Amino acid sequence: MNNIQNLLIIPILLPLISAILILLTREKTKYLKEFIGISVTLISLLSAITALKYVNSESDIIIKLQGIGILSSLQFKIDQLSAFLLTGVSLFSFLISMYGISVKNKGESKIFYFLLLLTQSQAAGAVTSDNLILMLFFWESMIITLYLFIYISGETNQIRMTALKTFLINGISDIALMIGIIIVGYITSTFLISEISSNKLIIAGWGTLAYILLLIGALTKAGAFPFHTWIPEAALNSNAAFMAYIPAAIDKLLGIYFLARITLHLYTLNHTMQLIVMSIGAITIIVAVMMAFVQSDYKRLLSYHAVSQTGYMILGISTLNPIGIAGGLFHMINHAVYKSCLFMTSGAVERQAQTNDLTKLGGLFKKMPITAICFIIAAASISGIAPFNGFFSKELVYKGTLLTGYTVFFIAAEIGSILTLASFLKLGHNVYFEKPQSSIENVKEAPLSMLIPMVILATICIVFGFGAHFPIKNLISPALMSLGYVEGELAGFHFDNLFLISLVVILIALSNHIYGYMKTKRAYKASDHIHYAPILSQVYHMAEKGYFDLYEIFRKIFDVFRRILFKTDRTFDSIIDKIPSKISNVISVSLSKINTGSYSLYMFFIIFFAVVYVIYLGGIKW
Amino acid sequence: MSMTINYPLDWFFISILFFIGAYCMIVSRNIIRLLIGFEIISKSAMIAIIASGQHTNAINLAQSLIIIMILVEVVVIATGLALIVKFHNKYQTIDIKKLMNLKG
Amino acid sequence: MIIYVLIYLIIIGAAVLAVISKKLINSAIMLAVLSIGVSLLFFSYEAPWAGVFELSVCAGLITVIFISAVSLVKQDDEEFKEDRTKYKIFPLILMAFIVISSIFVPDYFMKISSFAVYVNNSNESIGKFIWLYRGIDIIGQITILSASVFVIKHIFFKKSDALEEK
Amino acid sequence: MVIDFLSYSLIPLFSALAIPFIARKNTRLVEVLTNITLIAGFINVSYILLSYLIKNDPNIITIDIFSLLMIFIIYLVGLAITFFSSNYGIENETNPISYYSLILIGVSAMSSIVITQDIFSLYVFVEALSIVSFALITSNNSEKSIEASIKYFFLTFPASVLIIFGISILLLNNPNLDFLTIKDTSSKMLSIIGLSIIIVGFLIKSGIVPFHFWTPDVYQGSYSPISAFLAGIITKTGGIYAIVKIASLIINSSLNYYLSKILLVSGLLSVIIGAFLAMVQKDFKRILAYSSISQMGYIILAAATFTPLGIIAALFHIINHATFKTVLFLNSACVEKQTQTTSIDELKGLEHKMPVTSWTSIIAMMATAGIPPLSGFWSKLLVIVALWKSGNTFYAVTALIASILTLAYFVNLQKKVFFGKLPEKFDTLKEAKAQLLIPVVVISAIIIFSGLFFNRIYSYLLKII
Amino acid sequence: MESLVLKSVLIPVLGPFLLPILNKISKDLRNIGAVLIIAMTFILNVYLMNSSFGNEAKYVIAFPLGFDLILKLDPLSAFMATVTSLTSLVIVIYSIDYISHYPNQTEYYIMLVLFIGSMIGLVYSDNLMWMYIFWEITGFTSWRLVGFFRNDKDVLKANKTILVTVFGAIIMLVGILMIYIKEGTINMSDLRSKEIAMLPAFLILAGIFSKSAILPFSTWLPDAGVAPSTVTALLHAAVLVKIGTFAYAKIFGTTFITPVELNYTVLIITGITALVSGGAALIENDIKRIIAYSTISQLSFIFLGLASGTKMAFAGGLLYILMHSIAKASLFLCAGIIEQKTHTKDITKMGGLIKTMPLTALAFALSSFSVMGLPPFGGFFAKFIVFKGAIETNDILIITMFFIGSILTILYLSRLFYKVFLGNEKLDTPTEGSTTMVVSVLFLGLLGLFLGILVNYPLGFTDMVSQIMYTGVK
Repeated sequence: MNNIQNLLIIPILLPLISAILILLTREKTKYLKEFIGISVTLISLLSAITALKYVNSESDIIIKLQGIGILSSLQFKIDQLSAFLLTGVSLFSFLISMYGISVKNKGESKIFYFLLLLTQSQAAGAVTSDNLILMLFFWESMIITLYLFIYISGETNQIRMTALKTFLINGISDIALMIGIIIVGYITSTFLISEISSNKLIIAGWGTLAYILLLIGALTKAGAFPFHTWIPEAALNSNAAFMAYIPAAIDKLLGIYFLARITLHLYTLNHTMQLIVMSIGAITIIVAVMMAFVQSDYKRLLSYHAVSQTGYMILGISTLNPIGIAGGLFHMINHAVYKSCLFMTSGAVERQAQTNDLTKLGGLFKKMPITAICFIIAAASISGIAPFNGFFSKELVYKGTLLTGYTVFFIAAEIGSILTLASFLKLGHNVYFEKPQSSIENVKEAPLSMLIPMVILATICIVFGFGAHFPIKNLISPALMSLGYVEGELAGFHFDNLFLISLVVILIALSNHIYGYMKTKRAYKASDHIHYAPILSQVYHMAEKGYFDLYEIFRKIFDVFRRILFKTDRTFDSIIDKIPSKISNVISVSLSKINTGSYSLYMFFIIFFAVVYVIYLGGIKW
Repeated sequence: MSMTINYPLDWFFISILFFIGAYCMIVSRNIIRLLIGFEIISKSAMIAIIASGQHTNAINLAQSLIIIMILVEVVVIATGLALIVKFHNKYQTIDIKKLMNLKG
Repeated sequence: MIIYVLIYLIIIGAAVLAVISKKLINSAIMLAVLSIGVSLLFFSYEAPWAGVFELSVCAGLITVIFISAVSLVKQDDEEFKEDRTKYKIFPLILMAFIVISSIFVPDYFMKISSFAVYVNNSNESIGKFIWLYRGIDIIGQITILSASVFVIKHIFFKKSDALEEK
Repeated sequence: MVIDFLSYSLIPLFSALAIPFIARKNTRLVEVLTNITLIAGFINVSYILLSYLIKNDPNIITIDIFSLLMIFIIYLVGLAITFFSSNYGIENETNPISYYSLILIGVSAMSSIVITQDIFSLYVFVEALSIVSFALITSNNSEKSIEASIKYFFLTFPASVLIIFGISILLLNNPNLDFLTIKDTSSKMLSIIGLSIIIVGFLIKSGIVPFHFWTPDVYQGSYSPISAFLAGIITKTGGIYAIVKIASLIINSSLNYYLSKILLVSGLLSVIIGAFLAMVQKDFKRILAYSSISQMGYIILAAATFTPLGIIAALFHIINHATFKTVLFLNSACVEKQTQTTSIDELKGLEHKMPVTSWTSIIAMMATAGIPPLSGFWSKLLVIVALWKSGNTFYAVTALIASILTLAYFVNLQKKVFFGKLPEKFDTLKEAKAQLLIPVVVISAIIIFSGLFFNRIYSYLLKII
Repeated sequence: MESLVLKSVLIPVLGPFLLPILNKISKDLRNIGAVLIIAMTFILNVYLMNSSFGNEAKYVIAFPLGFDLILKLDPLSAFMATVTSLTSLVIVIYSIDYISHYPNQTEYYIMLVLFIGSMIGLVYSDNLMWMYIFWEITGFTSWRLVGFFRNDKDVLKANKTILVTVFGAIIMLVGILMIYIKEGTINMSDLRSKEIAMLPAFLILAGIFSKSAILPFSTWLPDAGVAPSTVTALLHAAVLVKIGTFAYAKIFGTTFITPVELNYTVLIITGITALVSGGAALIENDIKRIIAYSTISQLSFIFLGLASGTKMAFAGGLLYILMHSIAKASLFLCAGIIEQKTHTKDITKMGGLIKTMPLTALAFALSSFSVMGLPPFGGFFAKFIVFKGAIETNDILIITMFFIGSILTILYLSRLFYKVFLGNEKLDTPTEGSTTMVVSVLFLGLLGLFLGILVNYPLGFTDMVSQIMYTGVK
């Protein structure tokens, strides 16, 4: 048992220590940092896998920590779900630390690896901690690393503003999360997830408030609508490694993990709340994909997809039936895989061609074939084309949605996948098959350190696609069990209406793309017929201006709010400062008017008052 | 007999005398006339002492007080006149209204 | 009984004249008359020592001081003109006051006098009395006399005027 | 009783009389003589006090500690004034011989006031004191000083008349005017009437609202060291002390209700009005004058409770206030000597040029405003507690809150005079001579220590009743 | 033990009067003397804190009328004294370089040490009257310290400071006297777990609010920003404003059984204060005013902890006092470095300082993270526990107010950091501050971090304090 506990400690503690070590090294040392990073993450990956095996075969792992007062019940606990997440987190850390070697604009690589390892340990801690306070501790401390990740990737004001925006959105949502957790602790009088789940909360009174606050925290982390707006901006300004790592992988994993925890493990949702969450998912899908469809920047387009895919997971989880949940979780891991793969390709392209602007790119298939192939595989699987992994997870989500009986959400999801496919057709067509631009004549294939992770991820896409039953059996269903859901008939590939529908989807998307391409003769303009459609054009315009951005709206509100508060403050100031001095001044001046210096007046007053006093005192009652 | 009637009567006249002096000290602008009012008032005070002494037939006590008071009064009047003369030397007037520099 | 009233009338009249007379010199003389009246009152109250002191010091000394002071400031007194209406209307005001006080003052002091306690320690001679009972006042007299000497000396100190001229 | 302390009033008197003959021309000798006289007396009285203080056994106190404390403060302030004047260069402005003799006579008269046990003698000595001060005020023959002197002369005169009237009422039921006799008859109505009228007279003499009109003019107009003497001790002894003494006589009387009310009202009025008036003044000494009006108010409030604690508080506040005001007025004199002005609009930023003056005045001001642990805090606290315990809660709370006004005008004064930027015309300014600072520093030290060792002092303040 | 308590008060109270004599010998000796005095105080207090549980050391000097000077050792006082002297020590060390080129240095050191001394006396004094006395001494010294620069407007602010605080103190004295007349004693050990009437409670509360700058007495605190930064650090962050919170903890937390209405009023008022000051901090452009406003809003959180009425929240409030003292002191000291190097306090004139003074920026960032309450900094746990208390009041209004309050905290601090250290350079490359100064701010910043990681020790102490001493509400 003991060694197992150490096994668990490794993914949390080892990266932390080595991160500090890296901070102590000097920037000059060649490849030392990279080596430390890769090896440490590899070790933690292995230990995570071992832990996963142990958990699936044996029992959960629990580690208690010393603590006082409110902190007396701190403990880590790995059940199947946590183990699954832990593996995913460590896997991506490992891949990114390899990929990161040759990313250009990642700032000082010392800092980069420091942050990467820090994030690894924080994420590992967050997914494995059983005490909500402990989880909050890791969770909220990720804000700082997130901020720094964006901050180091450049000097420009733009980047700093983005970093600030990210920081504020996450920070505020984390305060909400904190209060939610406190309320949960208040009404259940414990902070242990395992104890709370033994008798679940219901949506009523304080519970509702708590659930909403927790939901805000989870959705912000997962980058769902309407808390997603920092991701596209980060995509524009920061480096690909970061995008592939945090928004694509880690945040999704954590966010959806926590969403699953609260929705399935801590609460028994009532109908209304379920509908709310589902509609959030659907809206996320549609809105984000609409935005993604019209983008003309590689990473930005991907980032919008990163948002829209979140919708599927939320939708899946909130169906509350095993199939949907399994779909959600499966989609979570799949999405992490192909989305980071896509971001990696974008990073490779950026590194080689010095740009991510679609208008400048073209015909890279011949120049960077491996990248292109990886891209195609990942794109296919994100668009849900059988038999890649995306198809299966999406299919599960669809099934789950249909089981709840709300077809509207199903339709929304399908529209989402149409547009997804369409936008990826546009993207791939433009970047890899258009006739090449003059500016990027002599582009080479990306370096090995970048290709390896891409290839690995692409392979995972295929493996999880053809052998979908393997991950479902080994990862998803144990997780489901740990959440207390018996597995239904999940895995496998079979002809049914859903498959036909997906074919239809593909056809629609293709025809749309061809129509658009014919119209404009340039691939990146293939979306213009929708972009500049009568009403939509205004909507898009406003969206670009940030009218629908919650952050901007809040900024406006707070701008008014703070002015009001400042006025209040000034008012109080005058109450304690100006008004008393004015009053006393008036009194004093009016009093000093009497002292004219005239003898006769003084004499009169003195004798008069003397007589008055004497008469008063003389008139003692007998 | 007169023993009972005198005392109130005395005070009646004392009050009149006091009023005259006080009026003089308030209204007059001539600084020497102020001193005259002063004198009148102190006379009324002396009469008060004597009257009480005579009323309780502690007349000797009253007398001794009067004697000392007269001495005090002389000194005070002398001081006052000295001040007045000094004031007159300085300001070349005897108008009390000139003394309005200190105010506020 | 009558005699008291007569004396009082003299006193009051002298006081009024001292206040309202146009010339300061007359006021000084009226003040002397006032003092004489007061001394008469003392005599009639069987207070001879007080009467003698009053007569000699107040009627004599103070009047002399007054007249000398008046003569010192004479020319300014001529050219100093204040409106005399307040003196002209004074008798009326006095009448009003007399009426009012005749209502209140006597019976108030009638009450007061009914509380008086009669003592009889009037058998010693006055000098002995002063020495026995008012011993501390002797020091007071010394203090005040020596004070007066230095006061006059201090007030009429000329060096400072010389300083101011230059 | 009287004989115990008679020397304190006779020795200064005799040396005052001796001065003109011993030192005819040599003014230095006059100063030496005066200072020696007062130092001797001061050392004597402080030796007696310290012997009690060190033994710290209140029971061994046999003599009248009330008078003794008053004598102590009188000699302290008198000594401070003479020492200050002897280095202030008065011989350019006035006649030193008569000046010092008058100060000595003043000290003698004040000592007699506090040791006498007879209310008429009290009156006589008060008159002596006032004519001394009439003369001293005009020491430098400036218009202001003469105006001050004449106003003082005429405006406080009605007080004497009222005192005599009161005495004449007292004569009706007292065989003599001894304090003990009066104390015995203090439950009689006539005594109360008489004493009330006397107290009104002394209210006028001590410049309590609504009889305060002469006070600022006199303090502002008079010769600077003398304004310290006046504000420090003369008006206290000539006015407030008598009130407190009389109040201590009628503690047990059942008829003092009206008197208590009138005193409370006057006291509270002077606390508030004095403070408000001090805020808008433009002259250093005038601000101090109004401040002393407002402090008088506290003493009157304490006396008005007619409880032993109130009397103790009143006496303690008299003593403390004498120390504060002496320090402040002497500082103003130093400032005036160095800058030839006391108008706070012209003064600015003196603190670096005159650090000692600045700091001593800060101490005195804070003590006046009742900032602990300085002595003023304790006396004020005693006043408030006495008021509260005697059931006058409203007066207690109002007086307590009004002390923020004191702080307000004092910090403003400090800001105007000592802080801020120094104007060019004062660039050559220097701190006053060390001899001028000694009294101020000593008295400031007394303020601090009597605050810190309040428990010792209180243990035999108890014995005054 | 008694003698130790007495020493730990007497050393800093009487020590400063040696400084002018040392100054006659040499300036450095004076500075060393000041540092030594505070260091001795700190060591003594640490020792006392360790031995504070169990033994009730008491030192009594008899004063008349029941106003005895009683110095009593209890865990709460020892904790407060230690926190005070710790931050003060750092601040005094920092002063040596910071103040070295201004006039009135000797006065500065005297007042600084005397201020700390009176604070220590305040925390140990068991008699309310002596609490008031030390309270007033701190007011006086803060008057001189705020008026350190003698321009008219600075002195005006100083006067405002002393007037507002002393006014509140006088109101408090009225309350104390009411207790004194009613109960006959004002020794807190005798008054323990008695019930207090409404009126005196609210009067004392007014004094507390005026001292720790809660509405409606709040605005003297930002105005006092005219003082040198060490002073503002000492006054606003470490000591002065904590007097109010300490007095609340001592009087209403551990002495009387507080009426629940009082606590509720405190929560409402402090909630409004948190909002108002946060909003003002978002408007202001003067760096020190911003930090001062943030102090006000953080004080509201401390009061939230102390007034929530549960033992845990009380412990959280005490923890918050510790964390906030450290973080805010470091913020003010950083502001001091910045002000000294850029010769301006207007943040619109600054920008891009992170290049030229990275260490200061680091310290500033660490401290502001701690103030925002992000893990793993100490502020996180304090804020968490305090909020737990808030939620246990079961009042949605209070929760909302403090929720928005903490959002505002994040907003204004990140705005400040962005404008000062990021943004684009406007100034001609100011240099990093002197070693002593930078080291002290870094020390404070890292201390905040370590206290967060090793939170068990401070939390354990405060938790035990509240378990033992908290008297609860009626």
